[in-house]
Amino acid sequence: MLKKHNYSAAELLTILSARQLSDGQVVFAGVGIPLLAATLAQRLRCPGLTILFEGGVIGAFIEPGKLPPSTNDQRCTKRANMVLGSAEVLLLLQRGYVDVGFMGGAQVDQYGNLNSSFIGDPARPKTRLPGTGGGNDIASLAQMIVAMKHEKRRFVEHVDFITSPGYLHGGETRRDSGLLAGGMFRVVTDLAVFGFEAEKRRMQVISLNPGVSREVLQDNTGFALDFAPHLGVTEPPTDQELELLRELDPEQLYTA
Amino acid sequence: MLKKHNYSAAELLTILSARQLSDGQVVFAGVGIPLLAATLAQRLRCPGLTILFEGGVIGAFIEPGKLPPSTNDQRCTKRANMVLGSAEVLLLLQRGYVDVGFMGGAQVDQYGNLNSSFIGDPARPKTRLPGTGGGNDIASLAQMIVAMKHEKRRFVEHVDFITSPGYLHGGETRRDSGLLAGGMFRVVTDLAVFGFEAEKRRMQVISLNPGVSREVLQDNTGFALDFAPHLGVTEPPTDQELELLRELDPEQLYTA
Amino acid sequence: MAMAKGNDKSRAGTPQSYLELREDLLRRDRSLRDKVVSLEEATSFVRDGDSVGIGGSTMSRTPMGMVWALVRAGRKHLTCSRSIVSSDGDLLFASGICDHIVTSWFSQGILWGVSKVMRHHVETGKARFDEWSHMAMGMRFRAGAMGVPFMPIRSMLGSDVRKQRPEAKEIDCPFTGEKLLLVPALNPDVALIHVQRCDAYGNAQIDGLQFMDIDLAMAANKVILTTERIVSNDQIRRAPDQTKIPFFAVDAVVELPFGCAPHECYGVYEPMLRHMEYYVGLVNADPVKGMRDYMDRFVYGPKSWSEFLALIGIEELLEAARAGESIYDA
Amino acid sequence: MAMAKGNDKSRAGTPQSYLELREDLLRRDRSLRDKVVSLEEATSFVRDGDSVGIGGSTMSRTPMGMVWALVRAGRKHLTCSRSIVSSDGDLLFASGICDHIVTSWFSQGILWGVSKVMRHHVETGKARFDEWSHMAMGMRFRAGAMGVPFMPIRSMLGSDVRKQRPEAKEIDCPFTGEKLLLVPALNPDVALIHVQRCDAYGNAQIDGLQFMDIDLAMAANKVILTTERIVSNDQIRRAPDQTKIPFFAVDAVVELPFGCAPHECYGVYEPMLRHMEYYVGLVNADPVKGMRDYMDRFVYGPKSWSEFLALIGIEELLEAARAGESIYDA
Repeated sequence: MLKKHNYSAAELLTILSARQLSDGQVVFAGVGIPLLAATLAQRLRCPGLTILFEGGVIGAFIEPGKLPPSTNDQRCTKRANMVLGSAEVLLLLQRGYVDVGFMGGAQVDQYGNLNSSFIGDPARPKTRLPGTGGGNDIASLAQMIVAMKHEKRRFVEHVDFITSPGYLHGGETRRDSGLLAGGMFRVVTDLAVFGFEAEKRRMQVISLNPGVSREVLQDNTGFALDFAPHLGVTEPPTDQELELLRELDPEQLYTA
Repeated sequence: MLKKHNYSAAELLTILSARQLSDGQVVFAGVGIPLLAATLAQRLRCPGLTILFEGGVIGAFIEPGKLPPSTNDQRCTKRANMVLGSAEVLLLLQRGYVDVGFMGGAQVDQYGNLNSSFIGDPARPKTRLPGTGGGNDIASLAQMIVAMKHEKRRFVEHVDFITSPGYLHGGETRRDSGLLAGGMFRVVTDLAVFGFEAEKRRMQVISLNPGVSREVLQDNTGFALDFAPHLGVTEPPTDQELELLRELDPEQLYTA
Repeated sequence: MAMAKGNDKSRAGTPQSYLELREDLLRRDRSLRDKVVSLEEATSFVRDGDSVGIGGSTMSRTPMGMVWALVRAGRKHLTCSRSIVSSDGDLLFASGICDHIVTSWFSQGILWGVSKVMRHHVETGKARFDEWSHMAMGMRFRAGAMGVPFMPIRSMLGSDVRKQRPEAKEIDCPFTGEKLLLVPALNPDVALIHVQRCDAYGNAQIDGLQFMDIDLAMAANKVILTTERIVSNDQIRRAPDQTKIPFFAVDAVVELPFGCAPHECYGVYEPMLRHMEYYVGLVNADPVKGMRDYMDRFVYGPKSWSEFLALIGIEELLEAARAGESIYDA
Repeated sequence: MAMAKGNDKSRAGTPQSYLELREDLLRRDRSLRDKVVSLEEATSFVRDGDSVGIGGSTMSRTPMGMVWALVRAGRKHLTCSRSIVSSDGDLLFASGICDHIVTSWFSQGILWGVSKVMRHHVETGKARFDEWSHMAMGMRFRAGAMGVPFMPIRSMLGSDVRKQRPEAKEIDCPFTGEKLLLVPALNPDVALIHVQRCDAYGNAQIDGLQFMDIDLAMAANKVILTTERIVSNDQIRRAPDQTKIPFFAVDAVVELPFGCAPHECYGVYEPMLRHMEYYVGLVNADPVKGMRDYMDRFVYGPKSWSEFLALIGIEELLEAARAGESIYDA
């Protein structure tokens, strides 16, 4: 439904997520769209943005066209400020040095819980997915931004399996489980940008993307949507944002 | 009482302790006589002896005449196999990689407990000593050799303060306290070499040094001595041992 | 039988008792001695049923040559643990030498979606994949390296990942009253680690990303090193603060150039992506026949590791090496 | 008032609550920015009553220049923690800026017996010296660095060192039933660390012996770096695996050549032993008058750190530097 635009859904997703970051932040990023978005923000508005990788990297500088195939490849360390052990970089989350955890998601629910482990019953799974990696640690210990493609099967009332915790069952349930810090801040999709309501901790739409109606959004979502009192409309990607993004991922490895 | 010999008490002490080590061992050594003795053993009979320092050094090679002033000085790392953090090197003791802990002692008691913290009542100490350093960790986690000058005031029935645990109050008391590994193996002095009886875990003389009688030894000891059934007599230092030792410590920094 | 107890426990995810751990270590010859063996000889250090820790992460510094040799040696019922598992896990499962993998993430790589080989074995119940968070894996190796039975962490709480791991225990902190998760020490019977260089004694120097290899080496009850180059002990002693694993934690040393192929070795070569693409295409199209074809041609076929490298192709090796060294061109 | 709570707690040896710890960190400006200040300006980062962690060990990489500046600035009631304390502790006590030292060993150095200055202050009850084992100190900083309230250890048990430390708690391991000692996290309000080089942001590279400085830096709620040289961020980025402390843990950077004098800085200079001998002779002869004379002449007398260095004497500086660099002549 975005064909009428001069950008792909993935490009929109990347650009909108990049706008969620601010200069000086320390961002723990996954590869793919999170890394692209963080690098875009770094080059556009946030020269002082620091990117951390799970493989053990602080202050990565990604070279256009040389995106790493994973967060554990040597490309992630090129001209970094520091290389350290994987446990050490993950412990930075626990100590509290990380401002934003930035991940993609396969399946999310109304409370921002993410599933990357099982489709169907974990005991007899329809699909065994790769699992958490550092996702559970990031979501447990830092404030989170999640960027994902908006599909009904990906936006469900309850995830089949809570791999990376959002607000669990809403309200105080996250804190009561022992997760005292962090939590879902934003979910960015190609259709809208979501926040979480302060009381129930349930997902709510804070702005619709260009050309997306409430109805279209609801039709593509597996649970009844709440809309923020002052619903905004997302600014479309600027030419500058699009040009820079296309420089970073010329082969459209992640932005096709 | 050793004036009749061609070596000093400290030289005898160093040479006798060196004889307690065997090739291939991993030895956690303090500076002073332990380091000298370990280096002597290394050059004499144990080319494969590995010396660890508290400062964070594995496989130190001491250059004759360049003894380090402490285990935390850069001299300790010259041509070492590995340099690591102080916590990491101490954790090697806890994991079990160290064969022998080798220290000096200020005050020892019948159960091999060492005091380097307080003379007199700890609440109102006559003398506040420097404390444990890594001594408590080494004595808690590894099999121990202690080298010390033999004086009545240093060999007491009960130490004023247990800084580095021997067998605590004897019998199973060490194990019952939670110290499941390690323990005192030998105490080497300028008068005799001591082991620990298997049941009571009390210190016992296993061999007398040249020219030392049971009486002289008892007169210089603050508790009633047990003697091993087959009491040996220590072989006097050989010329080779003395020559090499004097090369290592030409200014007699530790062997005066 | 302490080793047997040992691997039963590390397979079950319960920590060994301290005395058992110390006895296992006492039995090892930790003296300064030449430990160089051939790749084939090194396989004898791994026994059927062992719990095996694997170094590196995803496609980086994976001891692929050692895994390849263990498959050829036909080990059985291994339980393998690793921070993040890539195509090494496909090989372990499909070859039948391993029926249990403990890790935080398991697929060939992010570029290629979900491993059909992993799915085939896990979804049919042929093999077991225990999932822990990435940090939890690190803390399990770290507890093992430190000689303590557990480490406290603040992640996994509240998630279903934790619900599937009764091996971990929740406590209320005796100091703060806060909920904490205690993850059990993991002391593998044997660790497989690939490094850029080490000496004949096993003093190993690792450049760049270390992943969890140092904790893994110190935790394991045995360590097999494969290395791009064996260097003199003098070279090691000229840069002691580059040494990351001390010789007394190492039991065998194998010189194996391109020992991570087709994966990467930091600063030496990047992953051989053409071979990986070919591999993934083959096995994700048909996880059974595809893997059999791949193994027949690339694992059982070659007479030696060099022959395997030749099958990848000298051009791809050179390209990977050029890219690998470029990391220092900064 | 969380900081106040914080330093009350780290003085008392009880861990901060996790929320308090996270809030303290949230309040810090961790952004990539120039943090270079003068030695005098840096003293404003330490407040009266703070709990101060000191880097290095014994006579090695001691931030003597920073301690010297804090004495001149007349701070009050500091609680200082360090792996092993040397003449820095004499200065802290005798100057009256610190009345509480937490460490495993405290004297000028093994060569010189027992510090009469330490004895004078501790035996008369003027000041407090809390003794922990060396590993326990390391594990307290490590717990603080990891954001957990404690670390389990197997030493100190059964000893009188442990009996004097009710701050530590014994537990029966929930996995093995073994007795363990839990040592509380130590998160100093501020850490003073000297390094060989760092950039203006605080990315710090440490050569050779690291002691407990990395854990200390990550544990502290504020870090002041003194450094032999400030280098460009480009130089740091050319060798990222030499970086040991990341910029976002650092709050102030001071370029201070010979910043450890009269102690040693690995690879740059060895201790200035003639000055140390002179110092020890003076203060151990009369811990009160001797210290006063020393401080009048060497701490309060000089207008600047360079003037202090001049008092040590250029010849001794050059000798120490020659010896320091010789470590690389292997």
